[in-house]
Amino acid sequence: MKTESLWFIFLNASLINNFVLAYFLGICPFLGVSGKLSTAFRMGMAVIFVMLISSMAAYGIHAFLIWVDAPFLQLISYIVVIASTVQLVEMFIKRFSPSLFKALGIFLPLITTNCAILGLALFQTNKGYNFIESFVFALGAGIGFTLALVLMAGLREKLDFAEVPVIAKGVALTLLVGGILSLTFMGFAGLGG
Amino acid sequence: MLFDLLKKNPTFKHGIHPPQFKEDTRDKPIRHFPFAPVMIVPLAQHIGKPSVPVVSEGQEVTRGQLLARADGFVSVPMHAPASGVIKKIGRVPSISGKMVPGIFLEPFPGSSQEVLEGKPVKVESATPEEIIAAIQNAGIVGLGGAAFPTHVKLKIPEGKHADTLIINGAECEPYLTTDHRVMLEQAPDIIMGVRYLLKATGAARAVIGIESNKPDAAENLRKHLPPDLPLSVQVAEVKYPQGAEKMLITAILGREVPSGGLPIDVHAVVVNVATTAEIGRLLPHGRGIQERVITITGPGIRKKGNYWIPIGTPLRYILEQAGAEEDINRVFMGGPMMGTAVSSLDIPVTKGTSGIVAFRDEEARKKDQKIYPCIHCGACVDACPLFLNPSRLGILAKFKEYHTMASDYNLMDCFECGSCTYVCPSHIPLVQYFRMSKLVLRNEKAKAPHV
Amino acid sequence: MRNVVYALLPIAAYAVYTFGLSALLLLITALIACLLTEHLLNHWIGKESPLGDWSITITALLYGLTLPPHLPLWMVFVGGVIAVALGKFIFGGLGYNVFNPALVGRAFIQAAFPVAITTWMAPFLPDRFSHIPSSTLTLPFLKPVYDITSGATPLSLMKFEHRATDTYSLLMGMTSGSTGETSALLIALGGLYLISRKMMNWRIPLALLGTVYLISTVLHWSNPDIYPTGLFMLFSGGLMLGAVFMATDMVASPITPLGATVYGIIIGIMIYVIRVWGGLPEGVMYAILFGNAVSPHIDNLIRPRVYGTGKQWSKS
Amino acid sequence: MTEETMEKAKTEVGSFKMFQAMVGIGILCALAIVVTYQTTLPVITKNKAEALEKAIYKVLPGAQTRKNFQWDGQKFSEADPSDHSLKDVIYAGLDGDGLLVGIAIEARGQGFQDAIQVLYGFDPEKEIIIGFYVLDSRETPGLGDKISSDPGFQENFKALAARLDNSGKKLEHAIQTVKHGTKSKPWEIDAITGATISSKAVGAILNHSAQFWAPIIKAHIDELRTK
Amino acid sequence: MESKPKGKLAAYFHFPQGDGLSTDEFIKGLWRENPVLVQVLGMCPTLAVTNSATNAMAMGLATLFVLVMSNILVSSLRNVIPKQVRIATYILIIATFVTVADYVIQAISLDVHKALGAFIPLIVVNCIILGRAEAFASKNGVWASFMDGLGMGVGFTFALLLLGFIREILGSGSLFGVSLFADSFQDWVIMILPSGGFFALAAWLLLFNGLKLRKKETQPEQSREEVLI
Ligand SMILES: Cc1cc2nc3c(=O)[nH]c(=O)nc-3n(C[C@H](O)[C@H](O)[C@H](O)COP(=O)(O)O)c2cc1C
Ligand SMILES: Cc1cc2nc3c(=O)[nH]c(=O)nc-3n(C[C@H](O)[C@H](O)[C@H](O)COP(=O)(O)O)c2cc1C
Ligand SMILES: Cc1cc2nc3c(=O)[nH]c(=O)nc-3n(C[C@H](O)[C@H](O)[C@H](O)COP(=O)(O)O)c2cc1C
Ligand SMILES: Cc1cc2nc3c(=O)[nH]c(=O)nc-3n(C[C@H](O)[C@H](O)[C@H](O)CO)c2cc1C
Ligand code: SF4
Ligand code: SF4
Ligand code: SF4
Ligand code: SF4
Ligand code: FES
Repeated sequence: MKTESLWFIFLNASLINNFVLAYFLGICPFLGVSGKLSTAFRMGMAVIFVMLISSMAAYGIHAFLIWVDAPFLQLISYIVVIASTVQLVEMFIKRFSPSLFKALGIFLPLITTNCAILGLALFQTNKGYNFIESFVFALGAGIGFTLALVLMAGLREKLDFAEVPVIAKGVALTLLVGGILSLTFMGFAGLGG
Repeated sequence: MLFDLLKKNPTFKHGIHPPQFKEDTRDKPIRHFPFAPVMIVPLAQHIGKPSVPVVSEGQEVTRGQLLARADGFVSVPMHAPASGVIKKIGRVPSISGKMVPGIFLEPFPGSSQEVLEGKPVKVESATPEEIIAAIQNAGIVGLGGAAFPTHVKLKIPEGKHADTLIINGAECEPYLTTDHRVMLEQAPDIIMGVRYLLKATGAARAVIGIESNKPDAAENLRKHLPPDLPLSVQVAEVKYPQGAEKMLITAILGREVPSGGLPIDVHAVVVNVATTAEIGRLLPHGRGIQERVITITGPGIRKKGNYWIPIGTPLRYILEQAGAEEDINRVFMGGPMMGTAVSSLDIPVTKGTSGIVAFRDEEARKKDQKIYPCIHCGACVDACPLFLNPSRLGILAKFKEYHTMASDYNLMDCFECGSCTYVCPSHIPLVQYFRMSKLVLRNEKAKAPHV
Repeated sequence: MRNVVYALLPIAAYAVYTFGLSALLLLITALIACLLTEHLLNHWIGKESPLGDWSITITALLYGLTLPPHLPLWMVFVGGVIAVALGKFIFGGLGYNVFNPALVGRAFIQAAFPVAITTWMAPFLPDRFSHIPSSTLTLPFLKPVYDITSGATPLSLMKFEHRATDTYSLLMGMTSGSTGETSALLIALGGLYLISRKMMNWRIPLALLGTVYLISTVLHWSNPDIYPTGLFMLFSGGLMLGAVFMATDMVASPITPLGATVYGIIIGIMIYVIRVWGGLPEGVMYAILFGNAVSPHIDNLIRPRVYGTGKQWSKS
Repeated sequence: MTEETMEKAKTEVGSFKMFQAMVGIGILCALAIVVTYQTTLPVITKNKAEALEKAIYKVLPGAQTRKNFQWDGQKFSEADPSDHSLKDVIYAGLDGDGLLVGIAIEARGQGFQDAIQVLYGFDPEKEIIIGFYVLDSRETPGLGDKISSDPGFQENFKALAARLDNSGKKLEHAIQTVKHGTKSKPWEIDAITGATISSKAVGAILNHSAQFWAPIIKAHIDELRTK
Repeated sequence: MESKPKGKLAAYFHFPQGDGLSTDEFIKGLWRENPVLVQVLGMCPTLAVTNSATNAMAMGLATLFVLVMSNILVSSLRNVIPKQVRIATYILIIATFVTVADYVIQAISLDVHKALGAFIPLIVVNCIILGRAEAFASKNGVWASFMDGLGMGVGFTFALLLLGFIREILGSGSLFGVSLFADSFQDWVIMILPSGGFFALAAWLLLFNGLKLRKKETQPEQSREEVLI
């Protein structure tokens, strides 16, 4: 019995329930790496990439844990396997595409232990998505994350040249803009339903 | 002719339409101006190296006599604007507010003021090099405002060539009618000047570009066009800054001068009409430049008009003679768009001064309106003839991001036409910001150790 | 900017005529809330009071005009404070607001009090000038109680019952809806006035309305049973008010002509998507806020080619 | 030796020691997890079963016990009630006498904000839906979340028609949500004012699910009635 | 081991050494080095689960538990764990305690577990915990690490509760599920929506910024900006 189409899974993860703006996953990069557009964009690309990898890894682990009947190892194995997979991929990229590594590489180790990645793995398991669905879910989540980060970065670059009152400078301003963005994304509610 | 009426005059994109205010003086023939009791001759009235004095204090000089020689190629000599005695060689006040090297000259009262003749250069026989040297010796600089030594411009660099000589008679600046009068009264001089220039540059043809608000000037020049000269008159749309050489080139030739490049990169040389007339007048007699036509106008002037004014005449004297109102509080050297508001009346007119515009209280007050923050209305973007983003540049300037301005937003391309400032509803003095930003960057570059 | 106020006044007057005393009180409250907040906040940080530049009056009027007419006044007040404090002051005041302040205020109210802001009153009630609806005067922090005939907006009729309203009623403001959105005709006239005074970038409304009209006409033609007509889409809901007065807030929109056009198209598409495929009957507010968020990127990506640059003119 | 190299020598440990430490800690951790898991598992299983049963009894008034059945595409087979990982499971609710009261079915679909997960009771005898319970939703509090609390809305599911048509392959009338106050047919759901979207979502979820399950359950009712 | 440096300044800039029975390790996490309000760490759980005081409390306590336990274990094993694998080991230890907490909460209340959703397992990646393990527990004794974990955990819980309080009171008109006002109270739904989380946290930060600015009023402008988060 399936009622969620792939299209809807994608829309849901990217817009309606945007990982950052509705689920509050990956807030740290959202606050920390959204200062400059170029960085934000590369970070977003790296996140999409890592999300796809971890989604596939998590799918495999979950199947394996069901098979050996050890659900209690879920969390530990997710974090360990995701971290090491990303590490491997990082080494691989470093070896075969130094330019790609330069663009994404520095972000990879940082992202690995961020809640958006682990959250993605946990959500796809909780929602019982199959392999394809998981993949689409990860893609949507990554694109949604990038969208939020890039929109935020554009706004912050603009606000760098604004006479922001002293009291609101820094994280507070970023949070307020995040709140308004989150309000904006509420407009997507019910899409694809 | 009917066909001409249907055809739209060529022009460039963007730009503005400020009110012209030319009615007051455009019908006033050029008249001579009396000599001031003291003349002030700065040694650097042009872009480039200052000239070097060849006279000494107390020496008597004749009008047109060499006062200072050129110091190198990018420099021009200075000639005596009047017969008189050298009072002092020292520092003289300048428009920038700083004291600069210069000469004080006291004209002999009541002298006939005959102009000294030099070695004539005949257009038929002279080589391009000789013409260029003669232009330098005549002390000629761009009279269009920039005061760039004209001979430098005419020396076509190795590997480049000029195909069109554009004579700039646009005079898009409000209030000014100098070039207009020159085109009405000195057509033969202009034609003669074109002959010299064509020969010097090797250009195949010459075009006189005139804004359509001066039909009489175009008519007059067309009447004088000699059949043997590849010279034509092109009427262009009335739009500021049509007279900027880049815009004129675009209007007439449809070419764009590359960013950071010069007109010669698109095979054009642009010379102002008054400069051309001066060349045509001085070279056949081997004379040096000692006076120029200046429009004196504005609401603060009673005897508005166009005058031959000896170079070095102090501003205060000019205003006295022209009957300035008591309450003038803002005087522009040049037009109100490109010109500079003077901070002192003790400065002299120089070779680059094309107009003097004096405003009274009310007009000035309108200009000093409160500055609001940029509201992104886009008016400046729509006005900038170079397609820059003055709004962003202005914000960056406010936050002192000068390097970003230059690297990401082409600050250095801005030619300070002031169109953006003119249209800004928030009264942001954008062009001032840009001038200052460029200055900061230039100083920084000068200070940086050479690599 | 005073011109914008002039353009809004007829709309406000007609709103009061349509919805009566409650609309009048609502607009007054919105003005008081916004002006007071602006004044006090600027006073607090030692800035000169900016009421003289009229921008906050525009914000207040627009904010008021986007609310349902009998919204409790205390909610109107809260939203007004938020509009100014969160939508404008926190970014540095005039010229720096990255979002449209009026819409920030409305979006806040819509998320905070979703029931109240989706309850509509019928237009032209006979006792509208003698009776103040009980909901209008609800005490602060209390839920409104409604004692008047409620109405359904043309868009919710379309979304939930699939009934289209005729164009004449939409143009003349015979429908229920937000205080100032009902008469498409007056709004369009106000827009033309502003365009004629060069106070407005006409490309934005043109691109926006054109996009909505084009998409809806094509889809209506492909399946008239599901998709409403272009004219219905144009004149219903807050589209006109948003396209003419709110998407055009230049502070939060792109600066170049092409950028403005792209911005209008993006907002237009998003409005159509939310209205037709989304959960909510109306999406103008969200679409414009989204457009505001995208506009720095539009300005970054769409820049006019600087004179003398580009392949053709590069110095070689 | 410089201080730096000394420092290095001190921290440089053999891979064996690293391995040793990791394994040691790994064992410690495994121990902690397994112990916790074993001690909490019975409680958690009981809690979960209770929660589910509570929901089942809510949507199947009169039921006192339940049996899980798994559908494998061909037939129903009884499933382990404590195994929560199985798919396509439905719950048969039995009364005190062991007679079938109805079938509880889980269904899920897009609501206003996120997926809504519901459990509903289907009476195969009368071909009506007899109960409805929201297992999980993220609908707007105060608006969409009324689908789980609004008493008027619950009224809809006392006897919501889900009758099969003559072919027995699909419902005779699709279950449909109508605007508040306009319900006139037994297969219609009366929406909640202000939460029309969520109400419609519920209708769509039920319709979608019932279109699938009702024919199967009707056809295989005997397999569910056995024993 | 050295004894702890004395003086206020030293307390700011040094991680205290030794097993001194000081309460300073505890106090600092509450306020001066509050992980959320001062260090702006662990933002995701802070925003995600504070739409009611109960959730905030549960999340806070679960994090507190993991923090304290992992601090204890890390500090007692600090001489055994080789430097190269320390991060991996910490993650292992933390993940273990999170799993434990996850099951315990499930056993206590399924409703709370459902409300917190995936955020219990996500404690694993909460940087506060790894941060304390790395910055404090790996260098200090068991008792000090215990106090540090307790202080940070309580500070975290405190910050979560601050948010949980305003969000639940305004958003649902209740506190810990107990209705505070009459039925006619109008809930501010936004406060329990995601955007409300952003706004509520921003509001607290603005308040703290304001307090700090007031304190530094006498100082010159640029250093005033520096004190802001
Ligand atoms: C530093 C400098 C060097 C220049 N060199 C040349 C040159 O080599 N050839 C030339 O034709 N013009 C040259 N120009 C003149 C410019 O093309 C231009 O005529 C002058 O800047 C005044 O133009 P404007 O009044 O439109 O600004 C030079 C100008 C400057 C400032
Ligand atoms: C904004 C702007 C406006 C100008 N307007 C005129 C003008 O109206 N007439 C003119 O002769 N030169 C004008 N110039 C100067 C020309 O660009 C150019 O320097 C000049 O025509 C060259 O002739 P010259 O060197 O003989 O002065 C303008 C320059 C700028 C930057
Ligand atoms: C912030 C916000 C949240 C909303 N949440 C829901 C919701 O959870 N469920 C729902 O059906 N509609 C929700 N709505 C939609 C409106 O209430 C919508 O207008 C209503 O469903 C239309 O129903 P009506 O025609 O009965 O008023 C929400 C609207 C807003 C602005
Ligand atoms: C055509 C036009 C539309 C405007 N629309 C808005 C608007 O939607 N919201 C608003 O707060 N201000 C609006 N303003 C006013 C002004 O831009 C606004 O108050 C500033 O953005 C506040 O900083 C508008 C102004 C103009 C000229
Ligand atoms: S990924 Fe790392 S560097 Fe990037 S924001 Fe998160 S914690 Fe910071
Ligand atoms: S002054 Fe510079 S930026 Fe302004 S319009 Fe002229 S060229 Fe453009
Ligand atoms: S004209 Fe002035 S206010 Fe308008 S965009 Fe340009 S700088 Fe800003
Ligand atoms: S978990 Fe990581 S990303 Fe999140 S707050 Fe902590 S350090 Fe930052
Ligand atoms: S807590 Fe750091 S990304 Fe979520």
